Amino acid sequence: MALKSESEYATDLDDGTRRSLLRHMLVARRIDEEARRLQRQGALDLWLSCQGQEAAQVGSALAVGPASTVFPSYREHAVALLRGVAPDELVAQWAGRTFCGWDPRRLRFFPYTLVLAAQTLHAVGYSIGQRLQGLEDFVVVYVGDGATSEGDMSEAMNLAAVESAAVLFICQNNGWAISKPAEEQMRTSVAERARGFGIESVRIAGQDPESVFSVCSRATAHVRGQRAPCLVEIQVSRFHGHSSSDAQEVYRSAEDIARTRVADPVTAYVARLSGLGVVNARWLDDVEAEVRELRERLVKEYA
Amino acid sequence: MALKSESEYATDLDDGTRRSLLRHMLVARRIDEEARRLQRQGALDLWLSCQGQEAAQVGSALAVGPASTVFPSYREHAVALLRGVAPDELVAQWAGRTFCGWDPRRLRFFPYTLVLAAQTLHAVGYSIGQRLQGLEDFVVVYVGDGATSEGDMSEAMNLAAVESAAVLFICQNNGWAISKPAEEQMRTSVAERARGFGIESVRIAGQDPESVFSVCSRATAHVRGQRAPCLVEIQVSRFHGHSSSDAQEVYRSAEDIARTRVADPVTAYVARLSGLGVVNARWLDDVEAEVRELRERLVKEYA
Amino acid sequence: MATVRSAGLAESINATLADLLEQDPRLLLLGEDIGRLGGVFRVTRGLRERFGEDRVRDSLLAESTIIGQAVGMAMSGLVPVCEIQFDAFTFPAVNQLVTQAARIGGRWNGQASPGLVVRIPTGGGFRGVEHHSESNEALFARFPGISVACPSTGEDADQILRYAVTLGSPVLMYEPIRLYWRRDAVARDPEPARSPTAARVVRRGADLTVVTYGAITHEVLEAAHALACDVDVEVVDLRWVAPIDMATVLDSVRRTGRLLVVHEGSRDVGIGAEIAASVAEHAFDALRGPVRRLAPARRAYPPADFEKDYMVGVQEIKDEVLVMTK
Amino acid sequence: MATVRSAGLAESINATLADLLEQDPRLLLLGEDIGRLGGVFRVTRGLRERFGEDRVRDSLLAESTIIGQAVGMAMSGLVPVCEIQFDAFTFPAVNQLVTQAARIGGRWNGQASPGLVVRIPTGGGFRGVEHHSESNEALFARFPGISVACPSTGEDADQILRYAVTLGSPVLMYEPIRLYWRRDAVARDPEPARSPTAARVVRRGADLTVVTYGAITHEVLEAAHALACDVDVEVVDLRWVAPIDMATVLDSVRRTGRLLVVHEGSRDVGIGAEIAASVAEHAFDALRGPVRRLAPARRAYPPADFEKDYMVGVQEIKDEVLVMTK
Ligand SMILES: Cc1ncc(C[n+]2csc(CCOP(=O)(O)OP(=O)(O)O)c2C)c(N)n1
Ligand SMILES: Cc1ncc(C[n+]2csc(CCOP(=O)(O)OP(=O)(O)O)c2C)c(N)n1
Ligand SMILES: [Mg+2]
Ligand SMILES: [Mg+2]
Repeated sequence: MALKSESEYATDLDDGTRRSLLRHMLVARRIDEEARRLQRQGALDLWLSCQGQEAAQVGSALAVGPASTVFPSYREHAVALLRGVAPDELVAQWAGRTFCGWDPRRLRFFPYTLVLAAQTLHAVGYSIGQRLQGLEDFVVVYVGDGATSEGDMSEAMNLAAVESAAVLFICQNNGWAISKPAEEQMRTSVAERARGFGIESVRIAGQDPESVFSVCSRATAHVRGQRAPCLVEIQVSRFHGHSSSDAQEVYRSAEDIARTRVADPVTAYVARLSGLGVVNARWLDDVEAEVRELRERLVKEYA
Repeated sequence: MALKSESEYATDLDDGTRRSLLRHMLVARRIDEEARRLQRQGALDLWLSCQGQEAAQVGSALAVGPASTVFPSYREHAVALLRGVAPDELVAQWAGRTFCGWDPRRLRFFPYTLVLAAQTLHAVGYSIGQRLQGLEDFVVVYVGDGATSEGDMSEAMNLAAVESAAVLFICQNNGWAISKPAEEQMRTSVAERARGFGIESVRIAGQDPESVFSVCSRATAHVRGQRAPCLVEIQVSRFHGHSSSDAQEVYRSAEDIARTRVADPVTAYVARLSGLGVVNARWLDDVEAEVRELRERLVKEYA
Repeated sequence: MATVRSAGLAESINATLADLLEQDPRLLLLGEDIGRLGGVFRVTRGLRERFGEDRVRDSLLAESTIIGQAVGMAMSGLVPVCEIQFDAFTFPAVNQLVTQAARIGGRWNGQASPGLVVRIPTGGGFRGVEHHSESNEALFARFPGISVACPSTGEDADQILRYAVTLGSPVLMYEPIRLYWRRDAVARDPEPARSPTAARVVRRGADLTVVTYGAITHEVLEAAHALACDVDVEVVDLRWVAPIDMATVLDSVRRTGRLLVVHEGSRDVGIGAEIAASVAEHAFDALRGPVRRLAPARRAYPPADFEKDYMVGVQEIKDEVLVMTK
Repeated sequence: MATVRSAGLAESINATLADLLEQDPRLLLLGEDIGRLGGVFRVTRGLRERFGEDRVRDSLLAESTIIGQAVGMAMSGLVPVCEIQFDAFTFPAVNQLVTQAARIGGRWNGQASPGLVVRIPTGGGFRGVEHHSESNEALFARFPGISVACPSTGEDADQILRYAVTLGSPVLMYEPIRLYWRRDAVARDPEPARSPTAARVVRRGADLTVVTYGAITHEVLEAAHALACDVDVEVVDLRWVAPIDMATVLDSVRRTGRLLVVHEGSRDVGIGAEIAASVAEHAFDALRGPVRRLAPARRAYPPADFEKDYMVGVQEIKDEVLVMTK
């Protein structure tokens, strides 16, 4: 199978899947909001918000399925929560309590890696290691646009291609590496670069969780079917600064920031599913109530 | 200009250029033979032969012109000699006398780099540095097929692409990195990989110095004209083991080695130019006499 | 305890860089986020606006690229002053630093003398997340061809930078993150260092020599002042850990007869080991007791909640001095 | 001087690797040219034929890939035994080794214990070209989470390897190139080391302790034998430089009262500094004179014609011992 462009994917998801996508996006958004608040109050030392990237994260994480092993970067909070990381486990490392607040083995969601791109080689090595032992070798690794400049990312793509490793690379291209725009980080795209190494790839917009889900489902099928790597580059928006220490107003125009906020994947998907009657106010209230409880527990633990 | 495939290049070189190509190839071959002999006699500690790669080296080195600055790897002896490195200067480092036997600045032929691919980043940085100072910024960097797996090579390609640096990458793909075949080092080709980074590239056979010359001339014109990087991957044969310490019979079939020797670019070009009447026995004798003197001086200095 | 107000380290380095850029057209800055943002610590703030994007260059996100490219630029005659975003992110550049930058001079038979400076924010004590609080200066101090500076004040950083850009071989300057904005400091002996590369006796004393460098020099001075009635501590601020000004250290130990080395980087095979070993060799007869080192044990810098236990504080320094002199 | 014949280091390691591959299906080998060729030093010769290309893997030509991939394999439950082709080519892998391999255990809160061994041919004395004769073990000895072994005999390498594959955290083993084929050695005291990680007193003596490790242990023993009539030298072969068995060292120095550290890696901020500093702290009262280190100065390993001046030889060791004991 060759990956097709986004528009060629029919998004014929069932309503259960759609609600699941939205639910995970809402949970991620609310927990992220709470974490930002906790950080401002001094309860967390640092927070790297995933706001604006929820559709990409939830769509991809749901598509790859629970049997996959995920090697995250450090901003995949929506993936973490979907995978079963509890909110208080998620923030523990940003509160300075531990280097990893959850059980990586049980959740098959490995610790965040703060040295950029180092995890890409681990992911490929892990997949090869699993295959050699006759175990499940499907691995998903997340990486940012900026991190792809590190030599390790290229080495990992070459290794995955040569070994035909069952690795799905997901690059969330949020347009920025702190203050460096992605256009100045590369001449082409991460997707084109992957093809240069012999890895099938596709580049898609990351506003709509359904198309992300569809593309990542097919990419998953490709990796599993061909036992060959694949890369999906998802264009997303970063709502806030790189981290809570970063004032993006210094290097990013007010219009650009405003534009980002307008294209909010969470509110857009709420509106869409509401419009389609897939969710209603009652359902949304239930989710918000569920989230409220999670937030309260988080606040009790940290504030 | 888009680089075309080899066959599309008319090889309408003048006879002076042709003789120059052959002369440099013959000198390189004979000096390399002498160095191998000196190594076997214990006068050199190590020798990495360039035999089989003379057409690629001479064709490219002549094409890029004397104003370019060359960052070699460690096997570009034919380039070195063409650039004006004297045979005794060339072997000095392999005899344990120095880390670099020639004057890199005067010859604009920089020292060999034994840590693979490290020089690729230097080359790009040098070109950017020259450009920033309004100086000649055309740079040629040589790299082997195996070395392209190192992260530095990918980083250098990305940097050159993003900065639109005037760097011509020349990858001599001799099919082997010591005992590892190039097909197992990569899934695609170095040329394809370069394109993934946004670098124009072409892959050519390296038997015929004229086509190498033509392609590299156009690549040079491209780099200079577009002020953008370019990569030429040249397929060559490695006649001997990786180095004088390496017995390639251990990992390479006898037929393969024999096949390599048959396709000798030096003897083929001698035959061709003789057949065309561009050179004659007298001319060849003169070259051999000249080379004999160089060899004698070399032997006197080292044996 | 007399404290003095001074410019923060960040402000001081910013002013020096501006001045150097002004004076020498060959100088340029190169690093992640140093341009538009002015650096994650804002040390280079305002410089891109003032000197343009060609000279204050937002690099690609790749440390090997930063150093490897700088090596090439240095060969072309420029003097790149690089920034690595945090100490731990120097590791992807170790190969370019150790096997390339440090060796160009020798490989070129002295014909090339790359002017190349790398500024590295270092050290802990600000509740940083994993990899953001390390002190790895000792790694590079081992390697020939690289000089390593560890200023503890803005004035020292200024002097070091001005010297480094003229040296013709790579210099790493480790800048303590927790000094970037600190404005008050324990007063120091006014006598300046003998040379840009010399250590400096920042407090004269008779009973015991503490050799230290970098941010923790401040804690050492605080401890020395606090103990002043009981023990007269001499404090040597090395300023450079490679090469080390052993003459100043030996001279001090010969006067006091006791040596304590204090540093923030971990103890084993560290700068303190080198100092202690050299003193135990060259000033053995002057020693009135064991030489001692006070530095974190050989374990990873912990999560923020535990950094207090990891780091050496004023109290530990005082305790150690008292043990050694009682 | 009694010399004994033994298997060369290469042969011994080859046999141990074969045995380990035989016994533990989780074990695999990974490195450049280790399969088809059997390694540039032929240490893994025949193993690919015997155990197949899945378990004796010719890696890509990228050291960060070797270690990074091995980290992932270790997470999957395998025990990769990697080879780096020459010591200096470890540098591109420093980031994966120090910030990743060494820290997995801590980062996973002890839930992962990567079994990961890296074999590194090291040292000079064979007229190698640039970058082929280095001794960089001290670099890694600083870092927590990594153990560093430096065997001087085939038996030690065997014991170290068997221990290393069970440790559950990364072990680097530095294999002296010039011992790969050496078959004769000065006889050693028969008493074995107390444990796989302990140092070993390879020659009992009363007058002076020489602490050493790796290939140069042979020169030290030769010097000790040559001096036997004048000075009774005790020789401690560390075997591991991280962690260091200081108990054995201190015990020896307390008996002899004198310490000389000899190593092939360069002196500054090296293993000798750590040993000397620890002894000057913990056995100060036992010392009858200055502790001394004998190791190359802080300069690049030179071209082959000059390596004799760079390396420490038997004569220098003898001279040093005599100076210290006269
Ligand atoms: C090796 C390394 N260099 C630098 C950093 C500092 N740093 C942390 S995140 C970041 C930007 C990463 O950008 P990108 O990969 O696009 O991910 P994003 O933060 O946008 O999700 C930088 C420079 C680091 N963590 N590791
Ligand atoms: C970083 C590094 N790793 C390993 C080596 C050892 N080594 C030297 S040459 C070589 C093979 C290089 O192959 P290739 O790049 O194809 O060049 P060729 O020798 O074929 O010209 C290897 C593995 C090295 N010199 N540097
Ligand atoms: Mg980004
Ligand atoms: Mg090759």
